[in-house]
Amino acid sequence: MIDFLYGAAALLLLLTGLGLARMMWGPAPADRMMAAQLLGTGGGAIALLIATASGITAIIDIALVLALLAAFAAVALTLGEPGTKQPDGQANP
Amino acid sequence: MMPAGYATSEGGALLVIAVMLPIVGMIAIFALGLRRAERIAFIILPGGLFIALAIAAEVARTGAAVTYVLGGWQPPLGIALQADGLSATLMVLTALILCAVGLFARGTFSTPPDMSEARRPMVFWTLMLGLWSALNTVFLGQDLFNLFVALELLTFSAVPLVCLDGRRETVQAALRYLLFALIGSVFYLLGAALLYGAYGTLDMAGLRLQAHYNPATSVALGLMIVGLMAKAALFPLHLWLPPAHAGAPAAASAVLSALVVKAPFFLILRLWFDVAPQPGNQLAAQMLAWLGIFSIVFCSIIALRQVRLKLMIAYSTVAQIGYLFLVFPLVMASDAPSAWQSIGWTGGVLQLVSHALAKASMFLAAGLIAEALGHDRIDNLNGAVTAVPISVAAFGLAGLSLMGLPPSGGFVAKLMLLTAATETANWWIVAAILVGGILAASYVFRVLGRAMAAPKIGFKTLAHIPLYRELVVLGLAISAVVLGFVPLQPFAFLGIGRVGLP
Amino acid sequence: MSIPAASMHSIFNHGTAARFGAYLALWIMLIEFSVTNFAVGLLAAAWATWISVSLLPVSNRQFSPIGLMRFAMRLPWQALVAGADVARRAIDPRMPLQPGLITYATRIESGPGRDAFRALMSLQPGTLPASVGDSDAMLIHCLDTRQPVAAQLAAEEALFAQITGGGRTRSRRDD
Amino acid sequence: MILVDMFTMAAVGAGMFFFLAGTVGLLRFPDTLSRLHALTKADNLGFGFIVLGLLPQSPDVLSGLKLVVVWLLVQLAAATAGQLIAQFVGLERRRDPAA
Amino acid sequence: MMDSGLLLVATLAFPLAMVVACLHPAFYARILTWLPLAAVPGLLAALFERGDSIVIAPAPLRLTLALDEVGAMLLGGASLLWGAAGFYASISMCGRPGAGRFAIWWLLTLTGSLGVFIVADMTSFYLVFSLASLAAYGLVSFEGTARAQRAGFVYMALALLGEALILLGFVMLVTAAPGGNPLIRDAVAMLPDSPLESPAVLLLILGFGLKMGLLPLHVWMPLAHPVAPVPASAVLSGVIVKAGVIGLIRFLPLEVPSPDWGMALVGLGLITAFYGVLVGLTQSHAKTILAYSTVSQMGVVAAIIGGGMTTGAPHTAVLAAFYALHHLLVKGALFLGVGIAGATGRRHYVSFVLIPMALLSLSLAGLPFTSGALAKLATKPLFGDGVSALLASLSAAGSTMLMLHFLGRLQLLANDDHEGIPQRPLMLVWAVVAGASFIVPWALFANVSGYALADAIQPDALWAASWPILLGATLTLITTRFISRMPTVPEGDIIVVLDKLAPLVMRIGSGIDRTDEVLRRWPVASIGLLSLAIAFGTVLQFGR
Amino acid sequence: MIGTATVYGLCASGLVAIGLYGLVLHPTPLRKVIAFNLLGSGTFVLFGVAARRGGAAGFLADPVPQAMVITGIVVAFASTALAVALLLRLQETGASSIETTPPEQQDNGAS
Amino acid sequence: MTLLPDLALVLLILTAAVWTVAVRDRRDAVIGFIVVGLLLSLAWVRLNAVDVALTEAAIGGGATGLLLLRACARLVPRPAESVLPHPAMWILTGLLCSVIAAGLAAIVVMPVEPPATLAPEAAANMGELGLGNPVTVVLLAYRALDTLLEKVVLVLALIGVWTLTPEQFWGGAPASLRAQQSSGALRLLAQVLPPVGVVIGVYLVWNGADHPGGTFQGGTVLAAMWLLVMMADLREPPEIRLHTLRLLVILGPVVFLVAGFAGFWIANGFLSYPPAFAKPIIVIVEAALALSIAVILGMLVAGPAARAPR
Repeated sequence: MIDFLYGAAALLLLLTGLGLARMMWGPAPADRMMAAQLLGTGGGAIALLIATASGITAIIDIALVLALLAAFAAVALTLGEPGTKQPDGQANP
Repeated sequence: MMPAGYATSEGGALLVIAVMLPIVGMIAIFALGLRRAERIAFIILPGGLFIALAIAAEVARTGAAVTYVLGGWQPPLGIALQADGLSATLMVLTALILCAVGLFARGTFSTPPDMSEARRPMVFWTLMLGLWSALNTVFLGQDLFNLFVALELLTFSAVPLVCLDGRRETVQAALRYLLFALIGSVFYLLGAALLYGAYGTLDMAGLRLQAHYNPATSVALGLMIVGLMAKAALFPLHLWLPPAHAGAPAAASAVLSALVVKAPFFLILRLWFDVAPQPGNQLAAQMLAWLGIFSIVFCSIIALRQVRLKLMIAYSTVAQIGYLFLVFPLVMASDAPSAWQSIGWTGGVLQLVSHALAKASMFLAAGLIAEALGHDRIDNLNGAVTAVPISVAAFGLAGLSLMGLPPSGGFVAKLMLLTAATETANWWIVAAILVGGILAASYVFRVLGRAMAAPKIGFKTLAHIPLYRELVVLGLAISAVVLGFVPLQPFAFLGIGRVGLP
Repeated sequence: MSIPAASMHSIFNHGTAARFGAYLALWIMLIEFSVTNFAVGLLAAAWATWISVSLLPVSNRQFSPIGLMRFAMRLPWQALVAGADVARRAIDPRMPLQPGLITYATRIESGPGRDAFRALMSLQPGTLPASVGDSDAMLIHCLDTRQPVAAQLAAEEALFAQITGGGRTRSRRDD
Repeated sequence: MILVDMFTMAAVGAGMFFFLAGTVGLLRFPDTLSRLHALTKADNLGFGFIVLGLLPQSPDVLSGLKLVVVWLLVQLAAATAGQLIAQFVGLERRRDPAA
Repeated sequence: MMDSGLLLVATLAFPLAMVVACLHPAFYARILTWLPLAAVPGLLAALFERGDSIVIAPAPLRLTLALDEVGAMLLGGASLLWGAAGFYASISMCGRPGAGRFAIWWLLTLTGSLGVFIVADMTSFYLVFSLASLAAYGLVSFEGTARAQRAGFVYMALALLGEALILLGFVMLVTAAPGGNPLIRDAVAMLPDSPLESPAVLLLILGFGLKMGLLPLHVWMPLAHPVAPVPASAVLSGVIVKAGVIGLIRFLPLEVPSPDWGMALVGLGLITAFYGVLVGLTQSHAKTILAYSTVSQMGVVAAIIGGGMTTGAPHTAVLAAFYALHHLLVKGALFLGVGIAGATGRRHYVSFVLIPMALLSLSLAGLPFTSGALAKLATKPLFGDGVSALLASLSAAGSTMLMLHFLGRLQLLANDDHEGIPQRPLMLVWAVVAGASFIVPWALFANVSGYALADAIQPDALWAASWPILLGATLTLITTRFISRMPTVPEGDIIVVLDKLAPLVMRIGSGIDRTDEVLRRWPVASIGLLSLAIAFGTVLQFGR
Repeated sequence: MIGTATVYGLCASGLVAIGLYGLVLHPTPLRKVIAFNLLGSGTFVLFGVAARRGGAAGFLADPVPQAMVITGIVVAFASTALAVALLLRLQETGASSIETTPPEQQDNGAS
Repeated sequence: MTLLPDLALVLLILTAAVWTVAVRDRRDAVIGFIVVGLLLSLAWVRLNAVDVALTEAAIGGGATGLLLLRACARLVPRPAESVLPHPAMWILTGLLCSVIAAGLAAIVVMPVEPPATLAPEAAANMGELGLGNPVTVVLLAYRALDTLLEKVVLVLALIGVWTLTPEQFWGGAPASLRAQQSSGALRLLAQVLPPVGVVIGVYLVWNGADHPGGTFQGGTVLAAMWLLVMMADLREPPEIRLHTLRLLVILGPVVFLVAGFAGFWIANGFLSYPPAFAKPIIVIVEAALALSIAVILGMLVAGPAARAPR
């Protein structure tokens, strides 16, 4: 069982790793960001698998943090840019 | 694991206070900010000086290093602080210079009455105190990782000081400084990682017992020492220093040039003599010295060619740092029973101390000259002597030390280095010291000649400089000169608490 | 984090308690039980509730528990259908896609309710809200525009309205 | 026990499959928004299956619930991130129609 | 210790105290008035002090003073000239802008130049020597003209070079001696045992020789001496160069016969003596000619010392000092005389200027009954009977030619105002120095040389003194035409070659600037960092 | 036999090389900052390798290097924040690179 | 065989890292960096360093990514950056970097036997303190000085960032973090997630005493939640002159210092804890530190003040 879980983790790593191809091909930043999202989700899953396989429950916390912050990069991607409208008039130079 | 055998000694708590007191002050300013920055700083400054003196007195009294084991956890698991003669000397030096700079800056970094809090005072005083704590930790730390944190503390205090006035060049300089210092830090940390992997300890005493020549040690020391060189701005890694030190406010430049670049050198010294396997590697020592030689000659020439006074002084700093690196082969080749009983050791430390005093004085003097004249173009300094006579005199006295003319500390230092170089037949070093002296004299005289020339018609002093500020500058310069009266022999205090070489 | 005076009157009402309970439950799931752990958990949950209330004031509206339950049951199913749908299209060598944008006019008022609905839609099979603004006419990206997406969405919307007790969110921030 | 393990294997296997599908979709689908579907839906499902499969393996109920919490968070993240990225694509397109 | 050392201390402390007092504006305004007094303690010390080493300060300060016969002679002469020139300056400089600044440089230089005669330990010697050298920069470049600035630059460059040479020489001396700061005589006594003897002696000769203006390091002198104000020129040419003389006297192991070094020094000195004459003959400015004369005379002094060194003759130091004293006073008087000449109209020229100046000039050539004759007589034995003695005499002929040339150029300086006469105090001062230059050597002669005064007026002595002068005069008559058609050698002669190098130096300078700019580029510097790390690691691993 | 730790040790070396490369050659400050973070990560992994190899006494990994890495990560984050603030400020002053103009051309009075 | 996953992970990390450095667009580079961070947290798991993995997950994916993306957003658009200045230069640099890497690699593949470690010492002394997580013990007991100084570094970094405030804005609030377009999705996330994040953050801190986790991880999560709220425009960044803010920033260091100095009276000296109270003291210190870290990290990301104080 343990071997299976480790194997699954490894396989999952490869699968999500394939997502890196999308990161490289792009073309849009959004596409690249998707690769990061994929890794966030996949990484969480891998962590869960390893946690169960190894019996180190603390690794679940890693999945927890990854999941909690999974949307973060996507949010950050949409941060305001200079030149765009800034309601309080403090436009970035 | 060999027990390193640290034991908290009497008065060891002073070391903790030396590190923590400035932090307490810094935090107090940060929290209470609001107008009180200067007042708090002026409580901490004398306190810190007192602590430093007390530590030095304790070292002198017991004739042994003062030690403190934090939390009672023995290194290498825990961390120890230790003040030997050298550390104590440098701590007193630091305290003196910071107090002087504090006095100098009094009034220039105070909150204007119509504001509840202003940027410059708060930032300046907090960073000064942060810097002090960092320096003390560097001088006291016995653990390479602890020293890494201390170095970072130093960098984080120093970088914002560079761009205090927010002009483009200074921001640029600060960013360069930060990035280059960061590479230095990473190199240092890489070395620490390798050492830990090899020996399972980062405690210097423990490493000294275990370290032997193997690839891990060599690569680690190579990375660490070169990383520290980058932080010390040794030629050809000086890219960040001139603009950074020239752009900062005079009070900050003084501290940066006098003290901050000395900290990484101090660590190199410790790595070389306290960590590296003994007997040391002659060729590597020669390499360090050669970089020092290049630093001296090359940067002195560039200093001579500068148009602006502060840049000239900054380049002079790089050149003077070079002298420090001459120490390694001189000490190693000496036939003294241990490194610190050699004349080269004392000469190097003396050079460090006298340069610190002289350079602090010089930068402050340059600041006053610039304040009085409204600019610091060397070709236009005519009349400075009428505007700020004491500052010009201080500049001259400090220059005396840089040139290595008697009776200054710089002279004695150079004489000792020269003697050591002659004794060990390091003729290139001899030549570099002499040439460096000539070049230093040239750039100092260039400024003095200008400053003492008759003012142009219509010359007006822009700002009135309070007398006490000029006297502070003069005081620093005089102390640099007075240092010249230390005996021309290995100075026993500097050897206290150091372990003998095998 | 400074929390402005959130609607104080609502702090001890029903919704608040529910939230507090939820956060406490979360805490209990996270850490093994012991008295000290639980005590800290109370604090954590209280803090979380405070923040929650100040960020999203509790409305007076009643949620229909049954609706909520049904909804919660549907969620995994929805996820399964949606995932299977995408997987089918991805794995299929012919890749049966006809992506495109459609506009869907929602009747849910803008505010947390609509936001939640949009979030749910993005988990629905084949749909992904992509409109930039907050207008009633939502731009929906579909994997296959041949599907009756609008009807499906309308059904979902009705269901969603059910669980929120038919009421509409009143509290909203002006953007 | 074997039954439980088989369940785990099956569920994890299914999870892997959906991850595979998601990745394939991410790589194969022709445009950004379609790829986003693959990411938010297939991968989430895969994650859900893996959680499902691991549930019986967890030592106690609470740790199992913890896994569920993780899954819920992933759901929330996916729902939000999907929309945000979609909006981002829209914005970029509006700013630079050529892209 | 206190009562016997007081005057020696005052010699140094008094002028320094005056400098410090200048921080007070009221004193600063009137500093010029007090200038003549600065040298008084020195003069008194020379007259009344004599003794062994006096340790002035407790151990860390390490200032040791001593006044021996050599020191006393030179200190006395120097103080006299400083005082007189100071008086001259207090009158002639009065009211000029920057007079206060002049006074400060003056006092600092004075302190240093008197100090070299009385300090006995190495560090202090270096201190006062440097003080004299470097502070004199302020006197050289005082006028602020382009010419003065160039002279100042060259002076400074070479002075610093000299400092460096001397410092290294000292260090080599000290490495032989125990302790940090030995007395000069102890260090010198140890020298013959030192493995570094040869380089040490070479460096000292070069360093002090530079200060004396020995070929080829004399180039600064013809530039620097003429551009300064008259009183400053007088002390520069009269006193400051003697710092080199005292350096050679003090630091060379004169008691030990060392033929190699001795002959080398004789050769160098004589070549310098003739070279100074030759180049001086082509000069047209009176002060420049005097400067070359100084070069030439210092060559003679070097030759004297070298001669003594060859055989290890016992009185070399005193005799050399005696010759130096003679030159000190005469040259001081001559320079002051140039100032007098400039203030004197045609009418009084001959009586006020020409006659005394002629006497002074020819004294340098050894005119009988003048101090020059005494000096040459006293030092003659050091040259032995060989070629060098002949050459030494011939150099006197050369001096004659040079000084006649000088007298010829001097009249061009005469004041446009036909009736003009110099201010009386100036005349007085000049008269004092000129008089002293005659009287003092006579007073000391017997003591110093071991001859009786009567020996100096023996016919053969007179003849020995006269024939070079006659020869010189004859040669002058013969060659006047020829000399006037000779191309003028630029002041500082071989410096011109260096001038040619100036663009190259500038190019190197800007090249270094550019290199620095490149090195400070981010990628370059970081590549440097990487390479250094690699190199250092490699060296640590394999470089043992 | 190459162990897990060794594999990550090689990874660390690779990250160091990549980070250094970017730090040296990228002209814009932001990219340098990113490269610095890669470099830092490599360094931390090197500590991690030491930690993993040093697992003993019931610990899967030596806790001391782990603690150092955590401290290091905090410091690295602080550096990144400071560098980012500086480079944004630099942009506000109109410059975009850290290559300075020759000092002779700067002509403003000292502070 | 068992190394295969590790090799794959390393390969992925290095690929992503190379791409990060090589890609032309800076925003793409940041995304690449985030990916590297995520992969690295897995690597830390494989290195049995769960505490570090948590940190890396929180920092790499969260805080640093946000910081850098915000920087990208605020930098004026520039033409794509060419990476390679001059062939000779990049070849040389590549060569030098490879040599350094080779040196490191050479040392790494020659491990010392027995492995150098302090784990036994750490284990031997842990009993006194009653804490279960060795990393926390190292951070807050054995090497508490490092941790204390590192917190001071954070405060200094904050001061450094604030230094860059234009004079007239001193005391004001940092520039808004809001997204370029208000979005319901984001708003919902920012309303729902922060309480959950707070619970998790507290959990990480509290749990960190005995299990992997700790102040920094918890603090980072808290900071992330705060930043999320700011990005969703539910809250503005606070003005930097605010007294409460200042107090929160220094709370951690102050509590740490107080605990440290208290050691002079209640234990064996500075930063020493009496065995009976070690755990409560450490936990209190940790809690205060976590709060401070959250505030400092948030303010570090928010940047210098960009408008005058109201």
